Amino acid sequence: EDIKIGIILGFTGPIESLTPSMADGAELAIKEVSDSGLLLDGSTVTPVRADSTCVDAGAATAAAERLITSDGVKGIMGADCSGVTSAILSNAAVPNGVVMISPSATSPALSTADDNGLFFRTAPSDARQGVVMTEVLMEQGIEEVAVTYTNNDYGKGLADSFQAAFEEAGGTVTINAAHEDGKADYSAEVGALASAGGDRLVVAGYVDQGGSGIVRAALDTGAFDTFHFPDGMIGTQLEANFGDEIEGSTGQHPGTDSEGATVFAEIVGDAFDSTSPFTPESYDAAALMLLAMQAAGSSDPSVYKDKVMEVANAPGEPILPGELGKALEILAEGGDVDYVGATAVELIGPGESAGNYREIVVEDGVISTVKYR
Amino acid sequence: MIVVEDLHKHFGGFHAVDGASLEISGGSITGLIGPNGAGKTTLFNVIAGVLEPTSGRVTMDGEDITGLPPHDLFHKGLLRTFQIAHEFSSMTCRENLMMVPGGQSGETLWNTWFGRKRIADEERALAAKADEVLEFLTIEHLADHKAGQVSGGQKKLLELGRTMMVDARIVFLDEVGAGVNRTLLNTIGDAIVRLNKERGYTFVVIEHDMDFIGRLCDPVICMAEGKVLAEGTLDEIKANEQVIEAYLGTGLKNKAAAGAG
Amino acid sequence: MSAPVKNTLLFALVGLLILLTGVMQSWNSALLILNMGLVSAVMAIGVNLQWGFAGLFNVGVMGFVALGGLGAVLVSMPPVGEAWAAGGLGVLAGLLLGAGTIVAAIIAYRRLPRGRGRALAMAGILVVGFFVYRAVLDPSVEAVEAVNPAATGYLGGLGLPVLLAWPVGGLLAAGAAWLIGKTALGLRSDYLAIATLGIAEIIIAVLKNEDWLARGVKNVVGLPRPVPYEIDLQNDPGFVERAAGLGIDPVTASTLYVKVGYSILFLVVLLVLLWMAQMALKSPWGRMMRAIRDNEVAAEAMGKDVTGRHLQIFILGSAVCGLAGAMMTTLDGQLTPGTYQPLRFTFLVWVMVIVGGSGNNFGAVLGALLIWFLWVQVEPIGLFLIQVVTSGMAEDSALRLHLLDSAAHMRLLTMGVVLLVVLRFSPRGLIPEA
Amino acid sequence: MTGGYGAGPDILHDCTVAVNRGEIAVIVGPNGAGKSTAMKAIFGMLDLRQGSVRLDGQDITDLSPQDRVVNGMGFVPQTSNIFTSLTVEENLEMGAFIRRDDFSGTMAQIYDLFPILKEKRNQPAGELSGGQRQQVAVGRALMTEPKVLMLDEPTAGVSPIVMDELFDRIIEVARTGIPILMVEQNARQALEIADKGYVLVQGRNAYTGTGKELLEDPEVRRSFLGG
Amino acid sequence: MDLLNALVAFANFVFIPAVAYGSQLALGALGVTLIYGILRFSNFAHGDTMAIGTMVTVLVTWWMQSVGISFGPLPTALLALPFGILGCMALVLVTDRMVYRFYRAQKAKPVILVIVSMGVMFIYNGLTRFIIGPDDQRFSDGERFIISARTFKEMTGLDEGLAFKTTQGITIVTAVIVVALLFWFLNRTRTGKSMRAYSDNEDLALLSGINPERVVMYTWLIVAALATVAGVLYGLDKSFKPFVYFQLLLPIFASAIVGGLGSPIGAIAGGFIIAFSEVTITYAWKKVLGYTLPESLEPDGLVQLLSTDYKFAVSFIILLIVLLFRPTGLFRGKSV
Ligand SMILES: Nc1ncnc2c1ncn2[C@@H]1O[C@H](COP(=O)(O)OP(=O)(O)OP(=O)(O)O)[C@@H](O)[C@H]1O
Ligand SMILES: Nc1ncnc2c1ncn2[C@@H]1O[C@H](COP(=O)(O)OP(=O)(O)OP(=O)(O)O)[C@@H](O)[C@H]1O
Ligand SMILES: CC(C)C[C@H](N)C(=O)O
Ligand SMILES: [Mg+2]
Ligand SMILES: [Mg+2]
Repeated sequence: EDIKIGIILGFTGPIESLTPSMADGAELAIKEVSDSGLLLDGSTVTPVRADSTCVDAGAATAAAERLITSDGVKGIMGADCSGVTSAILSNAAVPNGVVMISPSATSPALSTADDNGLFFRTAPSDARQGVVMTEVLMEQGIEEVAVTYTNNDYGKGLADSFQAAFEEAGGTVTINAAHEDGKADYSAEVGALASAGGDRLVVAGYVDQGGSGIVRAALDTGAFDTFHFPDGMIGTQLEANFGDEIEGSTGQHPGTDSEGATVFAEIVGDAFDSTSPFTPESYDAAALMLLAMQAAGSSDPSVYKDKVMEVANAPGEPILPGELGKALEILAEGGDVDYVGATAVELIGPGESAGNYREIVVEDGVISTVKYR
Repeated sequence: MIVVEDLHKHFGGFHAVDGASLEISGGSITGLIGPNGAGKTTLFNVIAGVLEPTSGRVTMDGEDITGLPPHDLFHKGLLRTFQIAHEFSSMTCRENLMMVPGGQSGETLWNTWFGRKRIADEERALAAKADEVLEFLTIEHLADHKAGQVSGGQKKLLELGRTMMVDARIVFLDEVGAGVNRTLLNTIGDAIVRLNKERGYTFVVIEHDMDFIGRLCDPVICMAEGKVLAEGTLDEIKANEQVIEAYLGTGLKNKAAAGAG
Repeated sequence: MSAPVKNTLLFALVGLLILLTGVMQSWNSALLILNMGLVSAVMAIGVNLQWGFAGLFNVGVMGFVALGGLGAVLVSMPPVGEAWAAGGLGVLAGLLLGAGTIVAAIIAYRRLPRGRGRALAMAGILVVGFFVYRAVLDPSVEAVEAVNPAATGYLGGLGLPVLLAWPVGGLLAAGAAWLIGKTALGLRSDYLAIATLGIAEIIIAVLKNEDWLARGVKNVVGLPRPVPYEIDLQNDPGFVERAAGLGIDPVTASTLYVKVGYSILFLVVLLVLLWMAQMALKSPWGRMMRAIRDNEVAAEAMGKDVTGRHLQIFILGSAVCGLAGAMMTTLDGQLTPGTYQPLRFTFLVWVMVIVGGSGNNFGAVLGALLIWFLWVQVEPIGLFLIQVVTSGMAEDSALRLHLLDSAAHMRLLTMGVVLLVVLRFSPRGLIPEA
Repeated sequence: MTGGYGAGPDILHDCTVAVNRGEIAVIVGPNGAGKSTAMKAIFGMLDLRQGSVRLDGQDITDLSPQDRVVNGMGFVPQTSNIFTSLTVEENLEMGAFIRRDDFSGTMAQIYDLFPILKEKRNQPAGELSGGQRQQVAVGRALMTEPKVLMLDEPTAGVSPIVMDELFDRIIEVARTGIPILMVEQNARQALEIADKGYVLVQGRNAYTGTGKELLEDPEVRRSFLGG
Repeated sequence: MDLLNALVAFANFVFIPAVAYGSQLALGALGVTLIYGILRFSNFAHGDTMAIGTMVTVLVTWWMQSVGISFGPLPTALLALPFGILGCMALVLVTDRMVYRFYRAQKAKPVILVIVSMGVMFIYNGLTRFIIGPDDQRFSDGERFIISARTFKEMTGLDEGLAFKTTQGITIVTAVIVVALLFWFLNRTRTGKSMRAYSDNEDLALLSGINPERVVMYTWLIVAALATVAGVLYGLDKSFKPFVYFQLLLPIFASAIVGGLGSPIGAIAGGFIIAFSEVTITYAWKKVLGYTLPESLEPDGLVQLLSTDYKFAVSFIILLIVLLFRPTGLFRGKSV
């Protein structure tokens, strides 16, 4: 059997520069499984890409529909942005009974979506990140911050959950202001942020979108010189853009001290950017889907959907990136695996990542790990 | 019928109409002449509501009509033509005429869906009337031509034709004659007289052709520099020194020479 | 070839394209394209009313479509009782106060004699009104938004059948259009365009940032449907049996059933609108509109109330766009303000109207179906083209890899090429105005 | 010449007009006869289907309008014949666009001829009255110092005094040796000064003769000159 | 002292950024307004024309950097700029010949050209991404600051810093020069006047011996130069990212229109109006007031007229208000 897996990401549109490495990540896992020849008695797996545009629900649904009904994909790795993800979920995946594992849709609202057991995500809900972020900042003794977020469900959800957690912990948020991505100029936002003041500027945005624009303007005007970055901002692009200008800035993003991430980076090598946001998550999403098929002994989504949680969580043999072949073998023999992958996947509740985070600091212009939590 | 009192219209610092006062009596055919730039067209535009006056008042049968929008004035029976033809270029000549009458039931959206029978009847009558007018203007063969693609003079005719589609009370004609063949112009002159006699239209006519003015108009008003310069019968006006100097001139200097050459 | 024959052929061609999609890809894809195509056709009719009939350059389509979507939420979502208890009345009172302030200011403007007194009075009313309004509104909004923000945090809707939302969406858009028309219709051509564009951006900004209204950027998902859910059909033995009778598996049957349901609903709306627009266009009303479009000054002199008519058609066209917006939100099952981008919801609709042939309703519909088809299908077409181009190259040539990597961008490129080709061969649109 | 607009029907049928050095030729005829069309055809603004246009014996049928300008033809169209957003002076300068020499002398002459233009030299031409625009248009054509001057109803809408001046000036120009071809509805006056007259009816030459002959022809008088 | 601090804070966060951004918009708007004025359509491809010109400049800059050519304290990109302009010129001329000329000959309505330009926009868009990719590209080098906030503080001893970037300085200077040149060209030279004549009345221009194809060509050449300069300056100041250049289209159009389409002065005024309204209206005055008011009166809140969420909306409201009082823009633009 040749099993097709859909990869729906915004290859054009506002996050078009994040998506290529995400797709590469997913395809790496697919290739690994396919090449092993161990999946379901030697089935091969072919990825099929489609464009979610990140913002256009109509086009995204059409693309997903085409993947499912025309290409006959057995599962969807995607989508990326929360908005189109829920559109595809309710308009294409659920009606057609196809499993969807998103690597990056982090909106808290997706936890309660009506998914008929078909939707999972290898990214944690942003409700959790807000709490973690508070801990990180409080430990450094920072009690007053300004917050700016990208004006979408991700940014807003994250900023709100952070503000709630931070104020709960006794901190002050001097201003919580949105910024729109892809705009030409951020002087107004930075002016307001500078006026409000704070020990640090929390930028809940995207590194190659408005987030960097804000940081650039804040640095240039001298408004802030240290920042705190959640997941969307952390990537090599950040180092490339600012280097030691943001010395001492901190942040966190989903990740663990499991060797997973390192192993993943090794496997990837120079092929693409393995630390780009949501790239490891993409690898994991694709891997999980295929492992679940193996565990269920079927590529029928209505059958293997029940196995996703099982392969993701303990008990069982821990599986790192590059060990998918091993996992397939174990599963084929009726054994149990605990997929750890590149992001230490642990699915909780309605099938979303529990949320382990890597705390980072910028030192000598390089992002380095402080610790994991 | 129409009384204009101390009307001013300024463009920036320029006083195009500068305190004009005049009276047009019902049933007359009044000629309005004056040098280029005297403010005749501007005066029309102010009376017809296209331009806001800077100051002054216009009344029609005692009712203040200053600053009313043109479409209201139309329904009060005040019509005008344009010096530079304003045809509806993408519509046929017939349609150009048929659109004129107000109060067509087919102009209400509701009727276009639920009153189609009545519309059809009205349209037939309108089309017949339009064809009559076109025939009168000797352009019946252009009925189905796009108005944007007829000759300059024909556009002027259409312009006049529109005023013939409804029962007007007063019609302002801004140089209908410019660019119209003289033979046809005579016919138009006859028509104006007939409309004036038979239907009681009042006319105000701007024209530079003294023969035409002479055939139709009494009285004649001459404007210059935004003011009324003289008023009276054409002969009186023609004899007025100021008018001769500013407007009429004394004929060709080179005529004799040209004739010889 | 006579015009009717050519037009029929063009429609047949688009039909064929959709059928081909059905045969070569899947019927589900084909129907999905058809459905959004029909919704786009309704939008295109709205724009055509304004531009093709009256020459109004409205580039705020996006705003009206979004308002229609808001209508769908406000009508069909269940009310959030807790939020109403927390601050519903406060919000309503705040809004009423806000509206009251403006009305009071307008009354003051009309009643009071011209002069400094009037200006002061108006300023006073506005300033005091603004603060009272904020004082009443803000705490209530905060209370509403605090109610379970991850799932609700807004007032919800009326919980009425979603089909009712379609006319309501239209009304909402019409109301906004009335307000806009009253102020901005004096503008001409591109000036009106940028004004409407700006207003659309303002509408979207409100939708994005006023969470109490429709959850802002957090989106409202799971709107009720006018057609059954696929899952329910799949679990309905009767349905499964009938599907089996037709030889289709139940999942496919259910998805097709639902889509056909939408298609029928949309088609009915489209045909009714098309009939109404055609009748209006071919009547003295349409003639008057064309006259106004050709030459406003002359039309005004011929007794046509140009301003009034502009307002009328602006409201009508916007209402049609609002209706389409409500239909689209119903089809999507969610309202996501972030997805409202001018490129997609304004300019693409304009492309539809112009490619189809402005001033011609059938042209607008044809353009909508064709352009939407392309918008969806240029992606695979572009990919295919790239594959053809690269097939001759060496496996590991850098150029080939680069091209394959960039394949996604073929989507826009292909769209551009197709657009230019179509317009080159019929510069006045596929079905030009007579 | 035979020709028409776009793919439309023929509007000109074997129509011939000619004007010699120092002469004034006037075309008259009913509205829609094809007078303006004939002018445009001579100027190369529509494709001829038959016939030819010659300047100084040289066939220029295939030249583009702007090449004809370079070859010394000047034309004032009947409608939209000024640059409305340019000032009066700039309008005149544009008339002299192809001239490389100093044209201030010509400009002064034109201001002499139409004093009102001097007064309004820095005003956008679009703000002028109908008759004033006509003066700008004629002035613009004169600025070219053309070898042939073609005027389509130059006196439409100008006051009698200006019309007289205009005709005077046209005669003067003709005397300097420049042939002038004009369309006129003020036919009587025009024919009085014309050396040659053409009556065009439905795109065909109906009558041709000297100005005087036409003026005296009773048929012409009745049908085209208003009795 | 406090007053000085307030002034510096204002200059640093509002005035300087707005002037630089305004100059960038103004240069973009000039291109749009020229096309509108002379070729009579709204060119939707302008943002992407800027992107293409900039892209060529970026590529040449990289090459120069790799072979070690530099421009002292100034960005190398300025040396590469002429190449970018040439590349952009070549592209728009080819586009004009292959696309727009056909519609000109047809005397197509402006709106058709608008839609056609959208097609061109899609193509340019794809082209840029094909060649350089969708990502952020950095190509600025040289001295970043004329004066940085920190240096300023050290120099003056004030609490507030004042940053003035090299790119901002270059932007402003270039804008002034370009605008002056353009004015001189349009109003004083024969070619410039013939362009205005053509824009006014095509047929009559023909009758005056003006070669329309030449006018069109000059227009495109100037527009290409303007677009590249605007794009490069913007890219130096912020960064080069194709998607953002597309997004720039909106404020650029707003600038051109608020100033009056077809009016170069209007485009400049419009650019500054849009930039200033974006930056000032949503400015939080807390800091400035904190310095100027006595302690007892110091504000608790942000003293912000409106939150920055509405900054775009606000600039559009200002635009609307301007248009309500001046229906064809501040400088009486055209309308087709
Ligand atoms: N919009 C405007 N702005 C500035 N000046 C104007 C405007 N319209 C007209 N004028 C000026 O007002 C004066 C009167 O113009 P008007 O058109 O009323 O003249 P007229 O008497 O109709 O002349 P004609 O017989 O040539 O048509 C002219 O000098 C003209 O330049
Ligand atoms: N642009 C056009 N397209 C198609 N037909 C046209 C066009 N312009 C004029 N015509 C037609 O050509 C014929 C001759 O027009 P032309 O303008 O040459 O007349 P004319 O003799 O100049 O009349 P007038 O004295 O009224 O200006 C008319 O019947 C007219 O309908
Ligand atoms: C890919 C990410 C930028 C998506 C983001 N986390 C979201 O939920 O929208
Ligand atoms: Mg006049
Ligand atoms: Mg003519």
